[in-house]
Amino acid sequence: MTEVASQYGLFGALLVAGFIFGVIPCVLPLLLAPRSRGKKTFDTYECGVDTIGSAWIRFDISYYLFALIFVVFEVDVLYILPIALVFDDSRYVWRDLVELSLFVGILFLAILYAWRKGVLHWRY
Amino acid sequence: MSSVPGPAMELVRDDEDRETYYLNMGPQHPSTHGVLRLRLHMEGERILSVFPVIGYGHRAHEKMAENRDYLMFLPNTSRIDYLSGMIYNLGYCQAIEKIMGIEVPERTEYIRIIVGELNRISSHLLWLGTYLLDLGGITPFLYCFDDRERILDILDSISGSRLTYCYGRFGGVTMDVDDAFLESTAAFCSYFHERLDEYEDLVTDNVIFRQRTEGVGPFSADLVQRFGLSGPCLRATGTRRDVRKDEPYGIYDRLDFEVPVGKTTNGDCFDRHTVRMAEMVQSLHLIEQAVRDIPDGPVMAAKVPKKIKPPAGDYYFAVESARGHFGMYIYSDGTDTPFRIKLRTPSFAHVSAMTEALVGTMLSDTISILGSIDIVIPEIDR
Amino acid sequence: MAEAHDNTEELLEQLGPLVHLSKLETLLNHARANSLWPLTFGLACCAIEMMAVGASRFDLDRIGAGVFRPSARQADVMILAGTISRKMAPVIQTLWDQMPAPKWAIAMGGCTIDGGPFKYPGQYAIVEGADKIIPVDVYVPGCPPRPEALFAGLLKLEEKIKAGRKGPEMVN
Amino acid sequence: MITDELSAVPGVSSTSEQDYAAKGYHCLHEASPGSLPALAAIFRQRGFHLEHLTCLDMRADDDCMCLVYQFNRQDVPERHVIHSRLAPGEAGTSISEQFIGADWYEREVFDMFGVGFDGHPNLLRLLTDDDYIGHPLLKDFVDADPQRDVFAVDAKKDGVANEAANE
Repeated sequence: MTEVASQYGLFGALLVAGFIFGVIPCVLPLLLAPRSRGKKTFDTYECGVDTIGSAWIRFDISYYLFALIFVVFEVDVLYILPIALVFDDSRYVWRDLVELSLFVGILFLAILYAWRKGVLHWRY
Repeated sequence: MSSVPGPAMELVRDDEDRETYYLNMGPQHPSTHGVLRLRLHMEGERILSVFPVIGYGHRAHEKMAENRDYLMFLPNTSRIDYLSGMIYNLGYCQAIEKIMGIEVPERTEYIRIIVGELNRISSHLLWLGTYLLDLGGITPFLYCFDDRERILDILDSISGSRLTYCYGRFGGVTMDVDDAFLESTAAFCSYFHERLDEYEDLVTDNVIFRQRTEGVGPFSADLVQRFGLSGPCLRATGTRRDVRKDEPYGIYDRLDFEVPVGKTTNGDCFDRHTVRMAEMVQSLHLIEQAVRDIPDGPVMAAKVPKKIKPPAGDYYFAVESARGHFGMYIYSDGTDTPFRIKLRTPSFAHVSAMTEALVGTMLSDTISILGSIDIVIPEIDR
Repeated sequence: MAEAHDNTEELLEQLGPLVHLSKLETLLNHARANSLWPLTFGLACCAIEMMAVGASRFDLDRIGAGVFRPSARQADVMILAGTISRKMAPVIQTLWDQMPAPKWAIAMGGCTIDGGPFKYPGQYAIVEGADKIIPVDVYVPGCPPRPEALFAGLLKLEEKIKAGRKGPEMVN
Repeated sequence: MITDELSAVPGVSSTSEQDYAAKGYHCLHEASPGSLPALAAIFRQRGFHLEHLTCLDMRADDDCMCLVYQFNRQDVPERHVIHSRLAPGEAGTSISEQFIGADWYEREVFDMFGVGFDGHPNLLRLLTDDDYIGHPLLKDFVDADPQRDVFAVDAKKDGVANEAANE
């Protein structure tokens, strides 16, 4: 049982360390950096002049589809990193390579499908 | 909201309109080449209408001309279009010389050709570097500026400044050139010939550059006439018009050079690029001829009136700057201070043409078109 | 400089950090001095010389200041290169407000020092001097200043930062 | 040269050839402001373009504001300068239908000299601030406070001072 508990303990420690590692760079500047506030500091930055009209408008669908294509590869990278840790046995090098390229290939099919459907062609 | 006549009628956006928005490609923007503000009315990536707001670089050159006498206004002229400062400076001198009928010695004419064309090459080099920076290519900027520094060294050695020259005087130039200057100029010309071929292979035949410029922003002959464009933008549409050929000043009529014209006559960004590259080659020919046959002799006219008092009346004199037809409409009332000097600058017409040329293009093409017409802001706002 | 800004108290409030650790701050100052990110902000002729400083021969990257940031939100130093016209003054003021602290300003060229060649009795269009609208750290004279002069100005600014100046204190 | 066709337009009072070598342009015309659109239409058909349009503040000597139009061909140089005299306060007529490029030149003349243009689509100031008071290139222009504190939040307040100074 202790075997499993230490596993979870390790995972918990990793989680906490990751969280702290993320929070520190955000909190530290609040304490250490000087601050300055001017009249226009919190206005949106648009080349130095005030913005005209509101930006709450209906954007075209192609922006959304482009974002989706990015997400496909994002997920792809998310899975490749842990795999790289696991596939370290030198006897099955070729098997690992095929498995990995299969995985990436299937994801790439999604891109080909989007490409063929004309998502990349900017209509508007 | 204002409305601009013609097809670029600005669509006034009322509040219920949830499809379109305004975007300020504003005074502080990396690809407006200075403080030009374009108020774009856009839908998605497409531009419905453009309303350029200028005046952020207005420095009152013309009011200054009315406060200065003719000689005191001279240093100011190279700050109007600081990329072709030498051409503007010498142009102003040639204008006053023509009005006052001052004869300039032969050697000075040749010197003016050499430094003027060197200045044109340095301006085109800066345009090439920043245009490719706009299109995303970072390294050509460094190569072009490296070559440009060589030209600035040559011009610096005789005029003392790198950018805003005051090398011309009424009746001649301030410093005579020595053999070292002529040798370094000749060395630069031979060096720069292969360099231009390199640029041709690296840039002109680059596939991405072609896709971003071919067919982008074509200028029709009608648009060119209604806005009065000049310089490389006009020549890209196929009209062979150059002030150095049509209204020759100095000794341009004695030297032979051609006026390059765009290959395809729809005057798009790629044509403007090829015209400027060919112009650099022509400038090199001009410099080589001038360096070869420059005679000896004085560089300042023998008799120059102390006080310049042009006879009353209005005069017009134009030179071909790197951007196009730069003209000075001088109205003199006989005193030594000009009554009015109107500076007719090429970029003023080019930016006003943007109200029509950018309509319907995508934002990335807008940056490509704006970069291809090579504007200098104080020249627009004066 | 104080009287030129008497009505700008509400405009710019400059606060120091909450926690003061002197040794750490000297370390931070050295880091800030050697990684100045200038704002691409060319107004007129001096902008060309600023580009020449950034290009291959004079190469700002030798002192870590070559990263030109177009957006004011990511810039440390505003190099005012060129004539400030009256129409441009509020824009510069906005950009200065929108830059995060610590921030510094270099007034490059005669026009930003006191109007330079465009200062004459009938002048109606320019602001004579950048310190009328924003607090300036280093003045680089010249019209335009040679690239070496701007380089010296940046080195002078680095000295100033290492000496512990968070930015031009607004003495109100 | 199309001078005969131009002088046929009503309102063109005089046409005179000029010595191009000394003056830099070929032909000078005197025209009334009303006849400008007609002249512009002729220039438009003949393939001319508007080179520039400016104004001379001649209220001191012969009490008029003189608009100077300049047209030129794009293939063979043939430069025509048209002087069109306006009483101080009278407005010119806009030629932006024929030459849309004139839109900006006219806005600049309005901004700098205060000469309005009838039929101009959006006569705004071109170079100075939109709420700037006064027309700087007039001979008697007085800037009330040349280096007024740029923080003057109330531009209208010192605008009134500017206007008073220019009365």
